[in-house]
Amino acid sequence: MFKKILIANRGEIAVRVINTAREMGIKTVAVYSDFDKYSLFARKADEAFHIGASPAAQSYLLADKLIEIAKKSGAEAIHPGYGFLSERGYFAKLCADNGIKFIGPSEHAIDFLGSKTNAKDIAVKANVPTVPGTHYALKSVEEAKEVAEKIGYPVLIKASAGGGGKGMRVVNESKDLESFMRMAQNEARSSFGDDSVFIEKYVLDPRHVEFQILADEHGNAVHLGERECSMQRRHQKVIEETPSVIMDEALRTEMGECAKRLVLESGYTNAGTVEFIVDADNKFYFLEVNTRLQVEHPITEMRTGLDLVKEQLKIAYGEKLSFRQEDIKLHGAAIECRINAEDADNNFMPSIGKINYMSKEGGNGIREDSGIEQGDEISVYYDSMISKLISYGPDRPTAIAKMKRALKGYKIGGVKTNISFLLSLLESDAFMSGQYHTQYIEKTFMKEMKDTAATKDMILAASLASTILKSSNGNSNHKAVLKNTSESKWAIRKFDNFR
Amino acid sequence: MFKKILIANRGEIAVRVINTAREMGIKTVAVYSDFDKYSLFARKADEAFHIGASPAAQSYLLADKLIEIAKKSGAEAIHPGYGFLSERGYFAKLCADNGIKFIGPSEHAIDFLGSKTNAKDIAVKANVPTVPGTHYALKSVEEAKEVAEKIGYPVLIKASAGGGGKGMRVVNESKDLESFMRMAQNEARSSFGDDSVFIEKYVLDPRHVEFQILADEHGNAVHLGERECSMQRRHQKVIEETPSVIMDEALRTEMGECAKRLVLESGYTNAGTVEFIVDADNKFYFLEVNTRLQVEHPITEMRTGLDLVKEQLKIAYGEKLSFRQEDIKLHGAAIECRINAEDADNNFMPSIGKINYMSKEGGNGIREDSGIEQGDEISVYYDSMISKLISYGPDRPTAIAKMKRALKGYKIGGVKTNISFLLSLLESDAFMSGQYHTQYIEKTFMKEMKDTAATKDMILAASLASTILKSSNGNSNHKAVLKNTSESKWAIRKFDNFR
Amino acid sequence: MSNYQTNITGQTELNGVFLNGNNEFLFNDKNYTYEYKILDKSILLLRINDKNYIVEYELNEDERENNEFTFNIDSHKITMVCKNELDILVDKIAGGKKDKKQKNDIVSPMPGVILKLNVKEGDEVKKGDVILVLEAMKMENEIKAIRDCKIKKINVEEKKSVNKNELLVILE
Amino acid sequence: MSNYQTNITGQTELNGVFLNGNNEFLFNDKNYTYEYKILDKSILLLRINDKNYIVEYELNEDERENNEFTFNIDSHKITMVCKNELDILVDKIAGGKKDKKQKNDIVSPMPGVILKLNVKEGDEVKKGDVILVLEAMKMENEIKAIRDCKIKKINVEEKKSVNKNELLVILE
Repeated sequence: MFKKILIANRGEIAVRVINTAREMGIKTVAVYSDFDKYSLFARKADEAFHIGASPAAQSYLLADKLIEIAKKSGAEAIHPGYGFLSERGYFAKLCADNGIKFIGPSEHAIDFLGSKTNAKDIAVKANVPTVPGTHYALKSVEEAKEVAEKIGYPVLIKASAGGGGKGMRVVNESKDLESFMRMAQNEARSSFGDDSVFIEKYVLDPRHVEFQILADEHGNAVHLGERECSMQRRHQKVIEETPSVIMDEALRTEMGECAKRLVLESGYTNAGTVEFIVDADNKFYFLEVNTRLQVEHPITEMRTGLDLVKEQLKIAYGEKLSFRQEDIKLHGAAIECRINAEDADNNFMPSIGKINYMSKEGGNGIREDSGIEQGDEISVYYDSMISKLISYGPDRPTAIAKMKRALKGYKIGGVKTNISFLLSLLESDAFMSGQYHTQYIEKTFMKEMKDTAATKDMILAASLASTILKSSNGNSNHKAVLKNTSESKWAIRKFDNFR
Repeated sequence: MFKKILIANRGEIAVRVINTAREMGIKTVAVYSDFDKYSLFARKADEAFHIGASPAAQSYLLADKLIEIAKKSGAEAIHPGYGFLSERGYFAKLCADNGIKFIGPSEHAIDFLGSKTNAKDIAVKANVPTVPGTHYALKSVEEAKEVAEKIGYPVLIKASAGGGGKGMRVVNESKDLESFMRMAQNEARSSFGDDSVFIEKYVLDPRHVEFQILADEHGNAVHLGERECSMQRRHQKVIEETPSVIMDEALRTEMGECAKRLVLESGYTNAGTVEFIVDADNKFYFLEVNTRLQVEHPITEMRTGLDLVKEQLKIAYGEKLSFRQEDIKLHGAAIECRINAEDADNNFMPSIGKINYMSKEGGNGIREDSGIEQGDEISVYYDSMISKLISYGPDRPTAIAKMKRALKGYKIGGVKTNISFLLSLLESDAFMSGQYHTQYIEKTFMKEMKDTAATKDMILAASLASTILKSSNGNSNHKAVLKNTSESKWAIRKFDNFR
Repeated sequence: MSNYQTNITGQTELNGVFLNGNNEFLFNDKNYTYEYKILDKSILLLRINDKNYIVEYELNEDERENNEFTFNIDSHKITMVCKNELDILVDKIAGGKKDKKQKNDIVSPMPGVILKLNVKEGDEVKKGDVILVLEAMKMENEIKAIRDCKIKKINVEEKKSVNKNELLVILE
Repeated sequence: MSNYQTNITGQTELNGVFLNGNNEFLFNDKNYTYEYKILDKSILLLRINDKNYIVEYELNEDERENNEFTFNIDSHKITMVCKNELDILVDKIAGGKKDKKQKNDIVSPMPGVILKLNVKEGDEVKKGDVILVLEAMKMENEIKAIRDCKIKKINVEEKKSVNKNELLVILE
């Protein structure tokens, strides 16, 4: 096995990789930006090298610098985590060119599956269902009309170079096709400098269901079951769970085998995720492949008993998978909530600041993957995730009950969080029944969500609390101490940063 | 199910019970002593009533006061936790007399199995192996000699009223029997006011292996496999694990069935533990029954997927067990380490003080059951346990690797802990191989344990650290801040206690 | 001065609170015991008649000046107005005409880049309208009007980087 | 004064440390970079040549006065003597005769009850002998002699309750 690896990432995923490496007796090298000099992952790693200024473009995205530090520290391999350089084929190549093992798929596999049109080609080849339509640029309105008639309305016009919903139009009727196509082309031209668009069947309110894959470098692949990731807000996953309520053994096997065929067809190795959209009739279509470990991988770990980072390291080291598909047993139910520093009452604006206070829940069935400790800071430079809270139980109701308990007891001082939002989402009828789709939060939940009336007890408590706060404003002694509480902490911090 | 329960305990086990109750939608009532006014469990419970002064005799042991608070708060049942009143038959009776359900066995079962001689009677009746010997007071030295010849030397002379090793003597040869018996009798008379002694086969260096039992009030009982608890220091368990390396399916079934017969014979209900000693040839003998939940119950939860507190509540509510013996599946391996505030380098002297700093490990396979958060205090009034750290993995080596990682990353400021001791114990050949017994720590480990030589790196780091500390003594600025760090925290705390 | 009057913002029902130094208070003339512990500068443990409440509160100076306090109790958000005797007296003298202080300055909540500016000076906007979009922490954050108002002055333009607390827009 | 000399207690090998203000130091004439962060008043994160060390240390005033520092690094206990130039000079003048300050007072580490008293005034005890047993926190705690010595005075008797830091026994 590797003796030492470098982790080209930060925050919770860096801590996550350090943990497994340590359990395997592998030394870890962290890289840190100015801001992360004493961040948890940089404290925990065996070695920590400065890589650059706080903005990611000046630190975690510096491929050459990473290679330089890997060489200097004697790291044999680089784990890219997720985000940053994890899906950049050129970085995988740079590692290979420098004799450093990239813990992930090859440059070729990343670039091949990273392109939506290439991936769709492979899916077709591997006999994996794709959304009906073209995946080449449409030459004319006539051609578009012909395709649309064939696949049936509603259809979706999409920019080839697109992303983030730009250059995208839903067309419900034939008469709108021409004008909407022009609009999409104009938008695509101004946004991406490329006005080619293609056309697809529009799947109304789909679910997002993904399959975890492990593939070794000896031609073996297994799937580890699905993750239901339809609880999304603005294309960001909010809550993930496994199993999905729509799944039965037949569908799981069918989709899992599709996912395996796809990665085997493309020569993909290491951990990866094949994403599907699923319509109301449980018809599924290939969406894309994420060529890296995903944020929500822990729920798969809970249900399979595997350590996915360990498997990644073993695969990267050239080992064969130590199990076959039939050895994978799926037990129980797991849920992950992403605890973010954001103001859910104010359009989910990120909330930055120092975490003064953290009171957490542990115990039976609760796992937390965090990159933050009390005293640490949420900055403007990186994403606002504080922690991943994971619950696990023998069945879905137990996992939900555990997650609710864990969220209710989770108190954070210093920044605003989405904890109350997550709780009300968990308590929604849609989540309780499992009947939700990717549009649920925005189309339904955000509109219907309103503060339930305060109970008498709450009014009593809020009245007393406001009175205490109000009276302490006039009480110089109390006020002074309230102030001191924060000021003295800042004074300490200031010193901590002194060197 | 119950709507509201009272928890007649404190610390981590109170938090543990609150967690499960909350997951089941049951309200919780905590009772707190002066010291525990704002302790974690008293903060977390739905309601918290003051019960008395800090010493347990003036608070947690006040049976009448507990009943009064249960009635006042409308609690339908009382969970006793472990320690305090959990194994007091009269308290179970007092609950019953007041129409409050005691979450545990009946008065009768507690008193019956709580007495060592009664329990041994039942064991014999239930055809459970007991240590050969008498369990009645010996009338004469002649009788003692006769028995000793029959069972074979070495034998153990034990005070009937005994405990804690007092009035206990090992006799290796017939010629020593008379004088050692007199000594034991004298000691028993002066310690317990009762000089009756009995005689037993002396089992050299036994293992302590216990079986978790659940029995409902409808005559059904299951065992949940064993816990290996031989890592003990002065009769205190230090590390527990499951499975035990000595166990195979046949032995597990045999011992488990013994444990079940024993509890069924005695009319025992709710959760309980049947303890055995096991000799070097894997012959096992009944030791005693713990008529309550045990500190180390989480490792059984990890390996069975059950929530033992949930099962306790269901049984107490009169429900039937929802599974049979054949439904119990044991998966993986789990280890528990008790993190104590004690100075392992100074004869394990308890270390009291405020926990200024806590840095913990989480992630895959780590569970923590704790009653303490950063800012909380370890007092002289109660035991010195800070937390129970539990690791779980698909196999023993993985569980050990996870525990080592979790202990290495666990940093506590403000009190001394046994973390380094636990780590070196985990790294001992005896633990690694699983070949240890109840005398191992005292007979072997404590004697052989010595500081391994410091590495060059450690000398470098210690030299620099001492230089920094030394130089900061002369640096008024630095010194002032070091002082401030603690003083300002104390100032805050002072205010926190102001009301 | 231990007499206070509270009501949920926007509601008319008034509650009387009388704080007694001896860890007791009257709420609408009913007696309660209480204790509290400050867990953090924004989190309070309240224990009223032996019942625990974890009260999270926002430290919003503007609100405070309007005697408003926003709490999160058991994941419910409650905004309470709390007035002491002097406040009530002032209200009476002003005949209820005392206006709330209005917040006219929109400042940047964090460093970022102005991605989109939807208004120009003189525009009338409605509560909830998106005034501008700030890109920060890899997210697009919409800054919305908190009331119906008119745009008095705009200090920024699209693509401009702004610092935290930088004045972006002034309302009338 | 940036020159220091360190050695592990009881060992003769001496190390020279020269602290440079610029986050650099010399250790036995070899140059290293370093940074540190105080995580707690007893826990230090040291980063030497990009390698992390979590150094836990004991705040023992007696030791400090003897220039001794006890650390726990990676679960290893190390006691370091660290002397600055002045200390070394004093040592030289005293010709190595400067005695360590001896601790003669045995105080109770916590409130408890004296369960057993194994010595009487005038007794000679050896290092490691149990002087008394203190019952506290439901545990029997043995208080042992930290060196060979003579019992000068005993301030307690069996069954007596004692407070934290109460003087129990004076050694000679």
